[in-house]
Amino acid sequence: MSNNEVAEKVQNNVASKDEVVARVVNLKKYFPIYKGFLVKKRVGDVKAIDDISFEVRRGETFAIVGESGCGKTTTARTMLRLTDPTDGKIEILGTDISKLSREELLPFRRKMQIVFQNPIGSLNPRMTVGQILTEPMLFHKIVSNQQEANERAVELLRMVGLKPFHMDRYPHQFSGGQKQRIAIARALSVNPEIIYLDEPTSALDVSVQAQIVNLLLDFQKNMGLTYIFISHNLSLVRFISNNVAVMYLGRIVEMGDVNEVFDNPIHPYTKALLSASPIPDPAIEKKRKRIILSGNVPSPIIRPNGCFFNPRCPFRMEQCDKEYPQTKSISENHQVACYLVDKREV
Amino acid sequence: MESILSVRNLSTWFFLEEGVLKAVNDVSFELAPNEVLGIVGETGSGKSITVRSVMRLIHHPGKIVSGEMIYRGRGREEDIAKMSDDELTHIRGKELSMIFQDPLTSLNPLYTIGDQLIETIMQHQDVDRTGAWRLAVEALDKVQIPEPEKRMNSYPFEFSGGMKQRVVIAIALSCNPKILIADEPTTALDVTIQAQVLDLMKQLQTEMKTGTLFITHDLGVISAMADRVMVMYGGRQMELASAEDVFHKPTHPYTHMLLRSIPRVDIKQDSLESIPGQPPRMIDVPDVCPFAPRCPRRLDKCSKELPKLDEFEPNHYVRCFNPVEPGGDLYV
Amino acid sequence: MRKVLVTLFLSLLVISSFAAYLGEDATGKKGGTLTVGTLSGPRTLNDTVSKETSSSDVITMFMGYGGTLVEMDENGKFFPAIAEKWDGPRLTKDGGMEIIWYLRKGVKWSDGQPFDADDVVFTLNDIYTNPDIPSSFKDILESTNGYLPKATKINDYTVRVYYAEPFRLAFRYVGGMYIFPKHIAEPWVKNKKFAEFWTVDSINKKEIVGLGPFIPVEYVPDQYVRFTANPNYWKKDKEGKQLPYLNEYIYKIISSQDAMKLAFENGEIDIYSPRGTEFSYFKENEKKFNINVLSYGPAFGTEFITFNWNNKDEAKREWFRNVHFRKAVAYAMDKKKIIDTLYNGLAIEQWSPVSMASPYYNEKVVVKYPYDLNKARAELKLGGFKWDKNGKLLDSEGRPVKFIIETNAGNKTREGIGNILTAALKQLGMDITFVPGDFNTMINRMLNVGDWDAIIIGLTGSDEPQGGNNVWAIDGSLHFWNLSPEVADWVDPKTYKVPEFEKQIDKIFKENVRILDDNVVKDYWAQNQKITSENIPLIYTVNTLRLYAWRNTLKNVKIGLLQGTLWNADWLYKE
Amino acid sequence: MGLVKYIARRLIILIPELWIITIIVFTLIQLSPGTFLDQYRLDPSISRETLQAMEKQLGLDKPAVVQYFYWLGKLVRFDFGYSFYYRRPVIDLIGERLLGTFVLSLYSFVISWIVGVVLGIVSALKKYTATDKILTVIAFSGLALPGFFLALVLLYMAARTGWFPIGGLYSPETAKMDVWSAFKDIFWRLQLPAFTLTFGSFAGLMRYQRGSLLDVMNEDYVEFARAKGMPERVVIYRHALRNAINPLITIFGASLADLLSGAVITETIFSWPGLGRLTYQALLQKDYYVVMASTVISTVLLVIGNLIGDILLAAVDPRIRYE
Repeated sequence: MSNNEVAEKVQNNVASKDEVVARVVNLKKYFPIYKGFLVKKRVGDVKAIDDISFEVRRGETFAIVGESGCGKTTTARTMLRLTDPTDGKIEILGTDISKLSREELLPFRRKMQIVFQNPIGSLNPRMTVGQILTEPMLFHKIVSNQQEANERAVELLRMVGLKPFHMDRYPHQFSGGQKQRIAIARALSVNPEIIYLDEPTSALDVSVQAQIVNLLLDFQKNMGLTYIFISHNLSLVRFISNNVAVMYLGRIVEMGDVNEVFDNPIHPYTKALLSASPIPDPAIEKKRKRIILSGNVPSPIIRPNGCFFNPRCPFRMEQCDKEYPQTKSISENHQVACYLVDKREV
Repeated sequence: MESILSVRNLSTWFFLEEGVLKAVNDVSFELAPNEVLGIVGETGSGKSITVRSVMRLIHHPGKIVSGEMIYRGRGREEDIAKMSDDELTHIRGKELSMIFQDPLTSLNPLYTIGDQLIETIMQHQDVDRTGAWRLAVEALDKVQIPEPEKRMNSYPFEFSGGMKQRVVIAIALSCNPKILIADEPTTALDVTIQAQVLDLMKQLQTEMKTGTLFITHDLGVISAMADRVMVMYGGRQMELASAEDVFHKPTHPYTHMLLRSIPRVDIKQDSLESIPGQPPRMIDVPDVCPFAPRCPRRLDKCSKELPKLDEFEPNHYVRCFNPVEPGGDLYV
Repeated sequence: MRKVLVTLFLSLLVISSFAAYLGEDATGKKGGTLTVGTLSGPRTLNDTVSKETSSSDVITMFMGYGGTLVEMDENGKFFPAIAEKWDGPRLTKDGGMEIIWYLRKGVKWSDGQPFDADDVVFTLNDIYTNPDIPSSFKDILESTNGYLPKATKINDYTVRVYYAEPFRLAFRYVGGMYIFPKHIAEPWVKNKKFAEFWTVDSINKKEIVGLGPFIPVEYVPDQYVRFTANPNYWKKDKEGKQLPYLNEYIYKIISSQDAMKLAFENGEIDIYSPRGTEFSYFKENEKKFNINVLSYGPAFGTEFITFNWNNKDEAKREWFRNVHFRKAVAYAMDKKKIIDTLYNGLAIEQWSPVSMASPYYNEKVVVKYPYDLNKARAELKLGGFKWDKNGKLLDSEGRPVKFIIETNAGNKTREGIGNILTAALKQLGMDITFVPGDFNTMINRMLNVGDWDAIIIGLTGSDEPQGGNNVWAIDGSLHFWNLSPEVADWVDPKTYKVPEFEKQIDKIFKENVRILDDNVVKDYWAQNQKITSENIPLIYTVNTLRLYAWRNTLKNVKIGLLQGTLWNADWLYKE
Repeated sequence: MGLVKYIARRLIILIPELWIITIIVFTLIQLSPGTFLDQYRLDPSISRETLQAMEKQLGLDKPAVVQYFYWLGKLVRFDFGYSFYYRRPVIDLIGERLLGTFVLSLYSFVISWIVGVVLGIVSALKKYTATDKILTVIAFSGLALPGFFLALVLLYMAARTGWFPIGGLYSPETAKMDVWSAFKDIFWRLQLPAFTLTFGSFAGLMRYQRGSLLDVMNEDYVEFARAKGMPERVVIYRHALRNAINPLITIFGASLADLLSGAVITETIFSWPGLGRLTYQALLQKDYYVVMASTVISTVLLVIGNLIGDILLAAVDPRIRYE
């Protein structure tokens, strides 16, 4: 198995001085494709997540990057058990939640919250901000009565930079940035330990993006929150996160400390992604030689043989279309699944 | 060299029930042939309406309330603002072309790529269908679409996002326009595909010497594409200078803050600068500096009158009463 | 017994002596088309299947009128028709009875085939008394002890009809039966497919054959039925002209009452039955529309409130069986108000189970209960009821009088009656809930389930009181108020009681038909009306008047006690 | 090939669909209170024995399940059974009224589609002008005005002016006319009921077409067509309208089923010979097999209508494949 090495490493990582709050081991999520008339036959799978393993430590930001369809959002949804995994373990705070029932999941639901990309879609338009904030608190019995909930909601609003009088307003009366602040306040209302941030600023204006990012970082520092950050924006990932996993067609191709991975990328896909991310400086940008990938991301149903990236890879070698490369560590906190690693060592 | 397009004192307003939305106010700029003028700004800054005004694609309840847009591509000065609908159909697509943000929705889903290309070519060039077909295949080939002959009969849904945007570019450039207007052409694309398309655009622009108005909110993308940059905020130009000057010597406090609020992929930053507050809604706004409420360098008169767009240094225009010294610090 | 027979014989003979047949004295012009509107078209042309007027009206045109053995004029007098004369009804030696019918010679079916005694014998023996052919007419023909008539051919023009016991109504029913053409109907009976005989598509197949004045020849579903004059109709008028006068007769199917009214105003139809609300409008515009508008005596149907004597609640059983309680309700029925507010004055108070149009109606013996709440209270006191300090009515054991009155929703006048009665009963201290509901559900509960207290409903009727046998006989299936446990299994035999007066009524229904002297029969019915109105198991409301409107161009219209505009269709004519 | 296979598949699926629908309808009829014979129970002239004999004769004495399978067995042989009321095969009853229903439905269907679509386009192109506002008012009055009320008003108008007959499709005179006069007569008689039906249904289509076109007019490809220099005529008719028609095709398919279902109220007020009246009366009288037949016909038509809609949609929209 290709990812065994990481899986073992992850499982044996008891000695780590930092507490692991989330651990994913050999996680798979396949969406079956049915075809046929009257009797449906399963003809294949969309392998949205195909055997990934990683761990997230308390207080850190773990970023999952990749392009559309790479499986990053499915990873978050599966970890939250919004969809059931096909195989593998999801350990949250030491418990494998991959097979828990609805009721058993409840305490974990409280500890894991999510902030979505589109604040408009994630806030119920018929509820006031006060209702949006107090409902989860009352449901999870964080507070004992409505009055207590209201007091806490006002406090949360203050924390995200809004005013108490905003309690009685409806979501549509707020700007995009303010809505995202409300979504963050709602996530915080139940004292979570892990927050999934699914492209939380991509719908926002540039000048507002920094406000939200700074707000999130403040909370992380003050409350010891752990973030799992889903993004396609490498610049933002670099700024926010400690560790990063780069996904391509349902697999992690490169993973590790964000500075190490970004300053010294090994996998050609990581290189291409970084090279494609424009830098806001014309002096650098105009001199830069980009790695321009040819073609598009292949379909996750019919994936290329061997390394999934090989048809588009500028460094393709003979063995690349034979077998998927093993994931190997090149430093304490940097793993890559690419044959270039061997070459590098030679 | 004489500019191919001169926009002077352009104002475009929308007459809504709740009031007048002053989307674009008194905007002036020149576009040289073979030049890429980048226009950056946030949602509602007026950048899109500015270029749509140039295309005369402003619909009820919007109206170009003043200004002229002199086009010099046909050996004489023509004011686009005064053209009849009939004249417009001759200039659009032939002299001026436009690419929209979302390639997924820019192509009519019911017609083949070939139909949509040929339709454009036959509208503007004196060729029969066979000739148009040949030109269309050439155009597809130019935007590096593999097997262009075969793809002529494909429908848009059979293309990926990046390929669609290539087709859109092929249509826009099929009649060798002198001006190309690109309204956030890569925002909807994945980052590696964005790189492909930007690369292609830059290459074609250099090759065809098309004067380009390139609109984006992404300062990274603008760095890669633009020769000159115009920064817009609240329906007005804030700063207009060469790309190097805007990025290295930002003079308007807004430009200054904006540059410090965005993360970079190439270096690890310690902090990002937040611009407090929200971008303004442009309904019935008075003629004052629109950035004043969020500006740390605000003077009393900033909220009372409107600064002029001054030539602060040669070819570096700024609209500010209290600009930042080149290389200086924002906070005093 | 002999005396009785002679009297009857003489009386019938007298009637038949002043005119040989109806229409003999008629004068008029030949030709023309009469158009009549109907809300829905015929469903069938088979008299044994037909249940609704929209079908039977069509059937009457080619089987009725002059097509039966005897016919009745507008005032209820019998005249010879296909039967030229008759002997009987008379008793036979074996205790039964017989009628000898002498048929008119030379009568032909509309298809030209000769008519004779075989047709009559076939109709009675093979169709109406055939156990395989269920029909309401078969039920009617049954005598008291369930005997059916038997016809025998004496010669080609003489038929003997025999009953095993005396049955007064035999003359009327056999004389009025529709005669089927044996040459056409016989195979259907033999193949046991008679239910499918003469469906509506037989019209367009030109299969309809009759003795009546008009034969249906064209049917367009939901549009119209067209009849042409029977070329072989046997009647001739005063001047010897062959009847009917009209060439053509059309039943136009106009499915909405509003459209029907407009069609009459516009001259598209010649005859119209106005609704109560329209009557004054047409009366005022008689000249303008060139029409005749007339109201005539009460209709045959009855409408009443009835109580469930076998209610599962013992208290309710006791109240409803208490004659004083029923009389109190009768006194609370404000018939004048009902007539004024619900019928625009076009109705009369009803007191008797026998229709006022019937010769057996006897106003003198009927007990009336004019609206008077004080009398109602007095009756309640007599019945052992009392009032509490709040004016609520309690029975002798102190139980509050509380029950539900129902009727079928959508019938505006019944709903109105329910409201008027409920208001009055509340003044008496009763706690009444009035609920209009679905008709079919209500009937089912009334007959098959039994969970009801009081219902306002109506029944069709005729000039012959014996038609109510099914209602008044103790074991009748429509004996709603006190259904026999043998008829309805929900009735508890332990609590079921038959009061004396019901036994008397039952006896009257059983015995009167065995008597052939009409004067004696009249006494029986007088007795019946007296007992019934004294005990009022059914508390009647009012009888509507019959309302008619027809174009002035239509002549010979004669409206009488029993008949409307079309009974003499064969000698109506148009100018 | 794909098309034939697709149609075959859809028609095969129709069988279980139909089966389930007949079970549901049959159950509903059984659950509703009363039976066909109830209307005779209050007739003093009909004895219990007669009712029992009729019950037996009509098969109503058997358990509902037996009755259902008896009916289903006949249906498989395309026999819709007998009407209790008319003692005739249901198929004949329906056949007699098919033409009347079809003429009226088709005529008003065609008119309401033409009027609805054309006015919808006009309304969208003249957005927010007086024309648009007037059309909107007409549309909403069409939606709001109860059909029976309009029908009665028209009937009174017809009676007062004498311009139109009071109702009906044929009169006894029609039968005597030559073909051309009969055609004119029937056409004349068609106008009022057709107007009633059209007025109630074009408004929805018009508003739908308006909304659909306005949606499409906001699409990027319409703006892109303008930016390519296409004249406004081409932009609207070639680019916008073709896309705006698609959503209506689905409605078109679904509404084909209405062609034979009839319109009870309009048919009744105008004395029109139609399936609506037949079915409605059958429902009231619990003439089961007539109701069942009419359900089967409606279901089949609905499925076929949807199928036609889908095929048309696939024909005009390359994104849709027969799957």
